[in-house]
Amino acid sequence: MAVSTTSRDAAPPAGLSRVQLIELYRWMRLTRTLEERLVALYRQTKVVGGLFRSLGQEACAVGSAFALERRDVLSPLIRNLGSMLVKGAEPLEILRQYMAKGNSPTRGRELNIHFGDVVDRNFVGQISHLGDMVPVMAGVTLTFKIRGEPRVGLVYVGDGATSTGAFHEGINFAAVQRCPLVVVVENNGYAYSTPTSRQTAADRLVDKAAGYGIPGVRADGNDVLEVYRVTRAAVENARAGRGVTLLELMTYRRKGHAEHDSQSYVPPGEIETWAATNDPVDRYIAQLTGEFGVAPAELAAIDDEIRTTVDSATDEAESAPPCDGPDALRGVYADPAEMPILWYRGDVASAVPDHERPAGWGTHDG
Amino acid sequence: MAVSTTSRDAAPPAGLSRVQLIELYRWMRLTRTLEERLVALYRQTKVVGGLFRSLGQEACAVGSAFALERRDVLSPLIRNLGSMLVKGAEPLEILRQYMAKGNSPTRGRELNIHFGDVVDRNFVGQISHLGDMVPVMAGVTLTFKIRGEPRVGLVYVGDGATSTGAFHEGINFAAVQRCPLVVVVENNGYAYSTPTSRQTAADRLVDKAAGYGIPGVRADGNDVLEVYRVTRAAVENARAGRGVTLLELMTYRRKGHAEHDSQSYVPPGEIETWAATNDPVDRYIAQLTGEFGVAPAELAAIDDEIRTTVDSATDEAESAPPCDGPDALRGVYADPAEMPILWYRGDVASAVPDHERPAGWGTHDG
Amino acid sequence: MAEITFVEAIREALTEEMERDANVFCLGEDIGRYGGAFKATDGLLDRFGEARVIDAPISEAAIVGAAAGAAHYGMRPVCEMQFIDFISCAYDMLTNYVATARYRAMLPCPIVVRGPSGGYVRGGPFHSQNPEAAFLHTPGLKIAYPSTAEDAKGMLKAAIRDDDPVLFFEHKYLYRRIKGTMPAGDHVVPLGKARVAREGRDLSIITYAATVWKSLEAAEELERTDGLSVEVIDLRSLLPLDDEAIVATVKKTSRVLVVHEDTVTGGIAGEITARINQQCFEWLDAPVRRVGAHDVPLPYAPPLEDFVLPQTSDIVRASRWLAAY
Amino acid sequence: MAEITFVEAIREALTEEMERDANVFCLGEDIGRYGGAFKATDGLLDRFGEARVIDAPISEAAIVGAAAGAAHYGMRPVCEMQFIDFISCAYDMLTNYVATARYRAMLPCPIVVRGPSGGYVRGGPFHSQNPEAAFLHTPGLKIAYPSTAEDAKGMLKAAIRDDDPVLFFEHKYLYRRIKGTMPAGDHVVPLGKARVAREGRDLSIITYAATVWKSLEAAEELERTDGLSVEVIDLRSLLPLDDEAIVATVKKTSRVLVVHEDTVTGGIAGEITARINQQCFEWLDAPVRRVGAHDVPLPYAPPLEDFVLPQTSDIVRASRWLAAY
Ligand SMILES: Cc1ncc(C[n+]2csc(CCOP(=O)(O)OP(=O)(O)O)c2C)c(N)n1
Ligand SMILES: Cc1ncc(C[n+]2csc(CCOP(=O)(O)OP(=O)(O)O)c2C)c(N)n1
Ligand SMILES: [Mg+2]
Ligand SMILES: [Mg+2]
Repeated sequence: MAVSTTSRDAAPPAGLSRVQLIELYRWMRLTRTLEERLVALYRQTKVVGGLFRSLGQEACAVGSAFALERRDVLSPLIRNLGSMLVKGAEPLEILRQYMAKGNSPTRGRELNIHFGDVVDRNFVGQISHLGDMVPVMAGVTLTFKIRGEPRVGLVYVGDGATSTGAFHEGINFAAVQRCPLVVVVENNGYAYSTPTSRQTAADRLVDKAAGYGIPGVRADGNDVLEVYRVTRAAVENARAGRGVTLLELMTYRRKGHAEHDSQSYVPPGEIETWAATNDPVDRYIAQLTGEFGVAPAELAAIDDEIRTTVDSATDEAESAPPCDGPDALRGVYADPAEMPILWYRGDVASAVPDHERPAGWGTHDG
Repeated sequence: MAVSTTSRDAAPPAGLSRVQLIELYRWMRLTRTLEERLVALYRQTKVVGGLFRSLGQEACAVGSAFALERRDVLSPLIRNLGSMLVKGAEPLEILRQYMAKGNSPTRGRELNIHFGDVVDRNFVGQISHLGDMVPVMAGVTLTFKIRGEPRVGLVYVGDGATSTGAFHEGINFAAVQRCPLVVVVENNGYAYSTPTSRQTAADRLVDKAAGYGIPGVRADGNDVLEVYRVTRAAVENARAGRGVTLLELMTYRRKGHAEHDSQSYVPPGEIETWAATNDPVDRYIAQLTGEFGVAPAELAAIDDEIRTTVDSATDEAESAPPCDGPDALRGVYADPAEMPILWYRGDVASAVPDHERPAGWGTHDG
Repeated sequence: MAEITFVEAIREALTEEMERDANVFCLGEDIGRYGGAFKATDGLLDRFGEARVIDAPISEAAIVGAAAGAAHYGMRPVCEMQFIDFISCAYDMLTNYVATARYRAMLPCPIVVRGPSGGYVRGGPFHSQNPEAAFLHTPGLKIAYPSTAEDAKGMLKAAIRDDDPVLFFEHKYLYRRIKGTMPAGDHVVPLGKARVAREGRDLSIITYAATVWKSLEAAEELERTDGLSVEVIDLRSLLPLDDEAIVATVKKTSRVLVVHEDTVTGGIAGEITARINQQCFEWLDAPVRRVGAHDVPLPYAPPLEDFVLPQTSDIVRASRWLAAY
Repeated sequence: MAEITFVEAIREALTEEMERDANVFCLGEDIGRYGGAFKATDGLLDRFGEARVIDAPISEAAIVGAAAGAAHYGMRPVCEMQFIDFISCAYDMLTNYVATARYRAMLPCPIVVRGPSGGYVRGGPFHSQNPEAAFLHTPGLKIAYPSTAEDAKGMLKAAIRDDDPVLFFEHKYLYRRIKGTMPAGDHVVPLGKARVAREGRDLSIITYAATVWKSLEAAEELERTDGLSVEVIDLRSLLPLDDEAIVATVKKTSRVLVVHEDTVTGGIAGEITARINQQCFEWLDAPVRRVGAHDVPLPYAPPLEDFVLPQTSDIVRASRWLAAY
């Protein structure tokens, strides 16, 4: 099970049209602009709960998700706003969800980007417990294998989540069953405040692949075309029935774990260096305007268009109604469709008679 | 983290005296004779619960445990009767425990070889849930590291148990903390009825080592000197502060998962071939009487002596008293030392008065 | 029709459901060629093939998680825990991922997690557990725990067809000791409905699983020796609980003993006592009392296990106390 | 002495115990340099060094398992779950390995597993949980859930010194809202003892954690508006439960409301109701009633969370019902 490390200066991936190259830019820019808007809303306390950024990691999310077809299933984490957008999530949905609106995708049940759509766009609503999505995606892709459907799954884990038992059990299960699954480890250097060196003694997380008997590939996660290329290859492997691939995408988390995190634990200069020398959007712009001869004006036009989209989505989201309390009782089970409201919420006085024992002694003198 | 595979015909391990070479034989023979005795008792229905054999795996258990000092801590599994004997467990304890005697090491609370002694002989009582002992031993050895004690830990897992989340979390934790721990994977080809090929897609379980950033060594588990040699090296590494080593010992489970298992799932001839060509005791006898010039009579004398030991231990164990019911309430907590007996076990009639309400209405006309 | 055992009834249910619906498949350790530690899935591999009877690695969290993922995409997975004691390894997956799937993300999650549970078998602390109470405060799950072979079959079929995740406990003490004659045709027993195992007037015993049989023994003895008419309610489903059946028997006898094999502290009897207080306190002529296991891990030596677990004689003594109250 | 917050009281307890006993050490995710998600361990790394304040990988089962192993060899580990919701990942290790260690193998296992729990903070279904009931039927564990800063400090010190494993729940809603003045000297509050948070004659509210404060609010309102004298019992320890304190208040007021933040179904109120039935049924002038969360996973949107969780007004209404009964 050879582990290959690919280098940045690989040729642009075959089969990507100019339109697609532009699309990749559009998704990365949309991700960044939308997150910047969320920061503004967060500061205005219009965001309920924490805000998680993927600044500097947009290429991992966008490049990998771009390698999937609509029928393929994606399992995103909190850093994968870009992946969800590529897979069809609407900025309006994201904004409503972050603002806990009544018409948000989960009707206020879950926060940030914890939502999904397994009917049409095919991305699965994540839970907070890290690692758990790996077994779940093993099962999603096991289904495609059982049915002989040519569909593929992709699941993300962070460097930190690779330490969970669920990650291990899930990827091993998928590997033994040769499920059509791509496991992407987004190695951004930190798990909350914990550097990867305290998460594992291995130099490279991709070295875990051999232990599962699957191929592993490590790539530059800030080179969107590179990310696309390696993911695309893994997806094709999976679709061809050759089972699981582990990808390690090297990137860097430039913002804190969430907005509240001051990042005091980060060595001075580290963030600045990454921002100055290795920003995935800057790098791609240089590539597009250089190598691929795209006019800066064309990109500027896209930026404007995206700003307009995000502006109107924001206005629409802000005007949306809040959640309705009693709706909280609906949808726990398929049957019953609604849970009963508790006794003390009703007209409690009326409860007393119900308790009288017809043919017995009473204690209402109490 | 290089993974080296050692070959059977390596030179006999340095530093083993003739006495020690004989001791190794003694432990393997005792293990086998004691298990044969347990089978007899099982057939006489004197064993309570299942009986687990290590036939054909005695070299793994004995050779590895022999590399430890008394102060070092061992965590055995159900196939490690031999390891426990080497570490100081008495045949009498084993027999009492299997027969659920009142003076068994756990006073009838636990079965087969689920018992330990962390005060003097230093082996830890296992639980059934596979993988859980790995994190526990990470903590035992973390303690030695924190205290700067030159003590080492050794934990066994089966090929099947490597699929558990607990194994993954525990070995990774120990590796990051550079705990003085040796993790021995006893690969006997099966997990209950499941062949290793359905447990993992990896050709070699030792290939997991790289993913934890630790050295991995695969060795012939039916060559007791080889097992001793590789374990001894790993133990010295750990004691020298160089952290965790993963050992994969190749062996074969000749009996069923437990006595009840008919092994119908095993390909015809497989067991017979191993028995005929690769029995660890036979191989060691050949080595001792050949290479090391030990007279067969000397080994025969040891066999007789062991039989006598096991005979008298059996008589003593059989004559031991059964457990005493009420003792079941003791020792759940340090405080309280004993749990209360439930109300319906006492003189229930007397319970009624306790329930009368002095200054109130009563319902004893009920 | 001929009588079959409890475990054969389980196998019949699995076979019929797999025949009926191609989306139903089984997943677990040693369930294929070996047919499962208790042979519940014996023969399924030959009949349905490796794609639908899957031998999994020793990974309970992955087994349950994979089942959930498959269920999101239209499958109807049935997971076997080799012993229900190992469900603890999937506790996070069940309570956080599976139970909340529909509510938090509109994800359909019709899975069944089944396995051999319970004591009285010298299994020791890790092969005798009754973990049902640990899942009782997890909205989103359903819990079934049948006591008869007929219910074992009918309720497992209902569980597989249910659109919600169901934990299905099979008491191993009953696997071969209890037999039943299966009703002809498509025998489905709805979840959430209790059963009157024995009619009575003087006293009600509310119970489930193996202690249903001990309660019936006790009831007979009490009839013989004390002339007491004891009603025995077999809950069958623990989540949701059948409040109607509970209230009906309380209003009938006004004296209630709740019996289960789980430890008294933290067992389901507490929940039942609270519901009785809530719904028919006035009808009580005596306190609701509990009979269960002593609050210790279950030891394996016969004298210890017998001492710790509730026995028929305990139910008899406790019933006399209630009757005399 | 100056007032400090609940979370500062936790930090004081940790600091004092680490000073007192070199065997005490902390283990958890982001507890070192970062000082923990809620800063409970802030400053401990600088003070005690990396050997005693250990940043662990994201491996709750390994954190708890390693703590157990260390405890077998004389250490006194204190594990932090970044949010108590993640204790579910260590459920097997806690209920099967840790809880049984002493009983099955005479292994000392004095560990503390602590972490921020509870809702009312818009944390959603996975950062707001109250898992205490899931551990109630596990003999071998102790459970503490303080509501005041003084108890937070005194009980954590007691838990660290206790020779048995203790689950220690810290309600994050109280972390910074609740302040207290620590008694001088070695302030230790014994486990297993409840506290009368408010004296009363007409009605008893038995509760713990955040709902202690809501119950006190309700009691004041009921005094003002209805002239009712309400007693509030803060259980503080949930395993073992303080039966004496429970019986005493029931015999005093004969009307009992059990209040907790956990879901009504399967919450600890059921156990308490059963114990009251068992020990002082005759003293009851009304059924024991429960106030808790609705039986759904906890949603995050404010209107939904407020609807699902018990509020002061609910306690007031339920108390009026009981008083009028
Ligand atoms: C099982 C579990 N334990 C702890 C947490 C708390 N937690 C949330 S995110 C996080 C760090 C995750 O780091 P990583 O996996 O590298 O992802 P990243 O945030 O860097 O994208 C932690 C510890 C959790 N969500 N789940
Ligand atoms: C977590 C868990 N799941 C399932 C089991 C049931 N079980 C007991 S032994 C066994 C097979 C173990 O195989 P392996 O690890 O290879 O050890 P071996 O028996 O071959 O020595 C299984 C599945 C268990 N004990 N623990
Ligand atoms: Mg990370
Ligand atoms: Mg094996």
